[in-house]
Amino acid sequence: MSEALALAGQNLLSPIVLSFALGLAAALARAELSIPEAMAKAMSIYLLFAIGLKGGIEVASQGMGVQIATGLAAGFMLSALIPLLAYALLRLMSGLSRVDAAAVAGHYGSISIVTFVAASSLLQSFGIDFEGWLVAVAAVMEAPAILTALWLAGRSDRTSGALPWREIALNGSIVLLLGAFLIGWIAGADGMGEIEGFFIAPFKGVLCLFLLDMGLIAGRGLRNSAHLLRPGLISFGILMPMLGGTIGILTGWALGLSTGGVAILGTLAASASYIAVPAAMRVALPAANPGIYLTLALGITFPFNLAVGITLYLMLARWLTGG
Amino acid sequence: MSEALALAGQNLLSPIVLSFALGLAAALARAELSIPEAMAKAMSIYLLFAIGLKGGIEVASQGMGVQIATGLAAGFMLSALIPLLAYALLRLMSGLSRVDAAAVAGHYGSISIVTFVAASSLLQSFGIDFEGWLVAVAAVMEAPAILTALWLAGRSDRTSGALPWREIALNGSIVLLLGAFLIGWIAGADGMGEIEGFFIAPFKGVLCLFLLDMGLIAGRGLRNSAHLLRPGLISFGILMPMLGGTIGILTGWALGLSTGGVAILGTLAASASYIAVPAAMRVALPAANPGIYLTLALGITFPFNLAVGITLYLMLARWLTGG
Amino acid sequence: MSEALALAGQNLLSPIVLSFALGLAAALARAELSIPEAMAKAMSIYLLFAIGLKGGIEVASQGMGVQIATGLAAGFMLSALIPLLAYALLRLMSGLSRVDAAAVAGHYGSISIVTFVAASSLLQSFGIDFEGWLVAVAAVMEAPAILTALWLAGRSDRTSGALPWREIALNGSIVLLLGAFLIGWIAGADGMGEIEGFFIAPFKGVLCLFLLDMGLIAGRGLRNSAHLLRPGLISFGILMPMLGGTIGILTGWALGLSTGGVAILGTLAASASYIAVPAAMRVALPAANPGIYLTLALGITFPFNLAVGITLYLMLARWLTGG
Amino acid sequence: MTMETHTARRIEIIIETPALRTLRRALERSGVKGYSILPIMGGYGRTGSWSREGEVGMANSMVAVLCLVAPDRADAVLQAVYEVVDRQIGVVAVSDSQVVRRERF
Amino acid sequence: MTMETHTARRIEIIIETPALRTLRRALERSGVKGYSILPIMGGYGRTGSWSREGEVGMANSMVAVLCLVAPDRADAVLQAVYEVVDRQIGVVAVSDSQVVRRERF
Amino acid sequence: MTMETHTARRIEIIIETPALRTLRRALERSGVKGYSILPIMGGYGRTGSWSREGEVGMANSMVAVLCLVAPDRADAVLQAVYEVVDRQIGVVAVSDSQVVRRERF
Ligand SMILES: Nc1ncnc2c1ncn2[C@@H]1O[C@H](COP(=O)(O)O)[C@@H](O)[C@H]1O
Ligand SMILES: Nc1ncnc2c1ncn2[C@@H]1O[C@H](COP(=O)(O)O)[C@@H](O)[C@H]1O
Ligand SMILES: Nc1ncnc2c1ncn2[C@@H]1O[C@H](COP(=O)(O)O)[C@@H](O)[C@H]1O
Ligand code: NA
Ligand code: NA
Ligand code: NA
Repeated sequence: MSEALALAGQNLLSPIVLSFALGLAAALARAELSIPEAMAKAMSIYLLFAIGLKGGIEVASQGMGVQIATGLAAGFMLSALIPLLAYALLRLMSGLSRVDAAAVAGHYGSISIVTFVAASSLLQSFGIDFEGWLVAVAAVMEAPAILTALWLAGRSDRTSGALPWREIALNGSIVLLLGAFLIGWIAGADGMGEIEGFFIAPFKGVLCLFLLDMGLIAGRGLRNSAHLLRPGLISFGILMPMLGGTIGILTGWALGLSTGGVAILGTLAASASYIAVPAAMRVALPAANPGIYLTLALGITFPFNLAVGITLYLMLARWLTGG
Repeated sequence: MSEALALAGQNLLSPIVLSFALGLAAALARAELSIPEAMAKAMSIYLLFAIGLKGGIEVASQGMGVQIATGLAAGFMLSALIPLLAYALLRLMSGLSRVDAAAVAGHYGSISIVTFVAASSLLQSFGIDFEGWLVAVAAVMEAPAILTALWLAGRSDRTSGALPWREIALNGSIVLLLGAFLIGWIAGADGMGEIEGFFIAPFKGVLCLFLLDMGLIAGRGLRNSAHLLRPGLISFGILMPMLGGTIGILTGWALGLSTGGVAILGTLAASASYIAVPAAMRVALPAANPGIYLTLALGITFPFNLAVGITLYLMLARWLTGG
Repeated sequence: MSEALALAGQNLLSPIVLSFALGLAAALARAELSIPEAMAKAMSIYLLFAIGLKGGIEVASQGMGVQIATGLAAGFMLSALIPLLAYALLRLMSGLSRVDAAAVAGHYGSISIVTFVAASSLLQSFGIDFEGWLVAVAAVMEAPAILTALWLAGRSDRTSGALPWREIALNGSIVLLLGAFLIGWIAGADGMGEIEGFFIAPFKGVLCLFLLDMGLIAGRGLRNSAHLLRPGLISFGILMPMLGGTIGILTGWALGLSTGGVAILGTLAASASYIAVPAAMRVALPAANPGIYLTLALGITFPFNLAVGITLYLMLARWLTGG
Repeated sequence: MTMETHTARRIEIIIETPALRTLRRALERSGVKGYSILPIMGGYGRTGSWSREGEVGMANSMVAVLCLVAPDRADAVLQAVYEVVDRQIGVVAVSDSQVVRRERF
Repeated sequence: MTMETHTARRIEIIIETPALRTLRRALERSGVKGYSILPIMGGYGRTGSWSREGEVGMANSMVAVLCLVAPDRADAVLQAVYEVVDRQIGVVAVSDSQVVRRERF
Repeated sequence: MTMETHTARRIEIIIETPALRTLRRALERSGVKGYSILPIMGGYGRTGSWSREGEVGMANSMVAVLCLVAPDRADAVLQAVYEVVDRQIGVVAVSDSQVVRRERF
């Protein structure tokens, strides 16, 4: 227990979490601080590419393992099914309309890559490895939840014609993650030696600045839309990642993943999308209120996962796997 | 003396100063070279965050020292009072109107972070340390000069309502410097190990590209507004930093700072703002001519400090402190 | 021969070439992936500055060598004369109009810096050095081809008044390359020690992301303008770099360059401009179709050089010089 | 050289970036000969303020599409535009302006 | 679907970025239902040329604010705008355009 | 404070970035008192689609130049503009708008 608290404390005082807190505080205090859009996007591209590469390199040295096929299938199912639970909870706990609840549910089935990156960074600082191909699982988990959300919202056929399927399946994060994963896998540890100076050494520092930006965005969202978040919704934003995380952890454990792998799958299941799904919802469910789904995912669930959730998932994974 | 000349020469031929010279020459020759705005802002955010972190880490290991409270107070007073001297000199030396002289004076009370960064980089290459908390002093010196400038300009009450006090007090540089300082202090040297690959190793290289950009901007300003700079004004742009620098150095010496600390406080006092104060003046004193205050701060005083001033302040600090 | 194949295979599976392939595939599949303009420009500025610096540092340690004057003259002649060959070939092989053929020819006389960078990166991974001052030759080769192209197009005097000569001679790449070259030369290896953490270690990683972007742009161009590229034109896009490359290699050999230097001069002669010349053609030859010259240079010749050409030029250079 | 001018409708559409692709398709099908997309940095509306700064995704940003179109083609274009914008939060404003080279609109 | 259109004033304001916050406050108080802010890259005026390129601060940049407003609210909005712009170097241009969904302006 | 307004021509020019310098020179010589340059992110025309994203050079991008000019100076300005745009692929649209502070246009 005291070890758990030490772990939690170490995480809370890490430069990564503190950078997020700085951004959040600055935005809430209406400080005149902002990160250029191009810089935010550049950091996001860098992080996706680097994490994809790392996964591929690991696979090149460890081999794929037999669980990859079941792992990918499990990721798909988690993404497609978690929205059902989320939707049921939302209808119970919050007064959200059907379409708003469906939109929010879609976010929780999908994933947040930066939460994944933060978790992998925490694992690394404890020297805990995880299966490299979980990067591919993360990519697979991006989109299925969108389908479930649309089904839940009972969308009419007329508008569904407008849904940009290709863009969802080939969105930037998916392509970057899988592409970099393949590059890492093909080039292997040898080929990577020369590009480590860019993709490994500065990784955590870039993550700090990126989390500063996430804090600014989350704080701006909270300032603009806090009034939309009734207590029931806020509770959902904290309860849901713990439920999703637990489901993900049990799945990972059933799949026989390593301790680190279990924690990562838990984190993926627990995290809520704030890039791919919101953009899809804007087009597919324009009647849903973006103030609700964006603020909940980025202003409540993301900080919860960063500050507390990831540590919890890791502790649960350790306890289950004895790792 | 020959050592002093060697020092000056080494500074003048450093990649940092040469990069600025390249930018300046390119702009004066109307070369088709420009740095994207988002890249310039990204570099500026990086430098502020990195210098803040470094200060915090030093404080975490050295402790705060007893002088910090007096140091902060001294910084505040330097910023608030130097504009009075600058204003008097301007009215004597240049034919500037009251409002233009007040606006220019405000710039010289406040500080230029990149001059601070260049000075810290010069000190580092000589292995000279300075008090980490001077980062906080730098943050404190940003804004008070603006108040003095407005008082000097005798602004009417009607317009002062429009002055964005919150934005000045919580402007981006102040928040980043102090925030990163706190993060560095809390996380300490241990927590920083992992992010050094981003905030330490590439620091000087980023500074080179940033100074290239500053050279381009300074050259563009000189090309557009050189006709506004009469000889008296140009003399002021060189004399004032030497006076301000001397005052800062004497203050640092009286406070009992280290040699490096004295040189840094001198540099802060000598430097002129080119981000925070110009933006405030545009709103608070729209009648003042930006062509004058921007060009003087960025086109005359900044290059002087970079090429000659910082070396002078360091030599004076050494001589005074016997360091 | 088997060594040659191994070389080719190693190049094809390097992260650099794979990153380009990823971008190309993503763009052809209409994936929703894009790099912000400011990020692309920032990477380009970084690469130019770094490669210029490296050249200068090498010259500072090796000395200039006696061939530099003839080298610069040879570069100038290659740039000015290669368009004549290209123009003749185009009129023979493709049905292009006079003005389109002239515009395309201009691109092949000038150079592509990223091809140069990719070649230098390949050489480095084989531990093959090259003359640092070839960076200056690259800068000299940017513009002369434009003159030849205009002469070939038979431009009337009226419009030539609009041609931005200053911008061509002082365009961003030329200024950055030569400026950084001078800085590296003046500061030398000592002065550079401190900025290596930024300009050397992350170099290849940045090149990966830059090539990802080039792949995206090339793919977008191919998608939009593939219908403009008749078979004759595509053959030209592959034949011409091999001819130009051979001429460059023979020139380098005649000049007595090292193996690496011969390969680099071959690469420069083989490469086709996609930044400086297209911009000049838009103004100077607005009647020429940008869809043709941009797509040919970026969609055919650049990938050919990256995947196959550079390796060929290196093998030819080795065979000729016995290196 | 005084060039002959013609009236064209100037159609200005402000729309969420995620819906831009749908709008573009609609415009291109409706027979416009060209349009230009301008970035918007931020704004204010019934749903509060927004800003592009620091955003990684596109869900929170809007763009302006500017389309000059010959009067005889304007109705078809506007109908196509309204059909898309009707489902989204966008704004459409139409005015008249004078252009040269009539064949390009 | 031919939608009913209404006249709205199209107000376009070019102003220094540092004064944007003051202008936004004035607009919001004057009762506009929305506005959009467009970046300007550079320009030329009595005070010479400027460009956004390479700038770290905002003192040297301008933005364009576009505001579509119903005719009955336009005078109040314009008065609020002029009060701010009067002290700054900005430019204001007003024209008419046709919009749908009248309740949004 | 109701300010007196005057009519000004609102000239909007869409042109390839490489030709911007030529256009600026022409505008400045023709006697305009000011203009602003707005970025365009991408577009569509007879020559297909283009986008600024990922571009390193400027050959593939366009910008919009907005110029408010007093009616008596408008013809000279337009003539200068047409001379440049005529050789390029740009688009010019002219309309009327109301401005204050007549001396600035
Ligand atoms: N009347 C208007 N004039 C200009 N832009 C507007 C207007 N109304 C809305 N917008 C833009 O559309 C966005 C969304 O508007 P809304 O749906 O009302 O929140 C705003 O943030 C503005 O960028
Ligand atoms: N007539 C005009 N049309 C468009 N933009 C203008 C005009 N006059 C001024 N501007 C813009 O306002 C800025 C400042 O103008 P000025 O105060 O005249 O130097 C210029 O650089 C332009 O960006
Ligand atoms: N009618 C139009 N309305 C707005 N922008 C246009 C129009 N026609 C052309 N453009 C812009 O000019 C670019 C080049 O047009 P084009 O020469 O027709 O390919 C397009 O990609 C658009 O950005
Ligand atoms: Na999830
Ligand atoms: Na100062
Ligand atoms: Na060539």
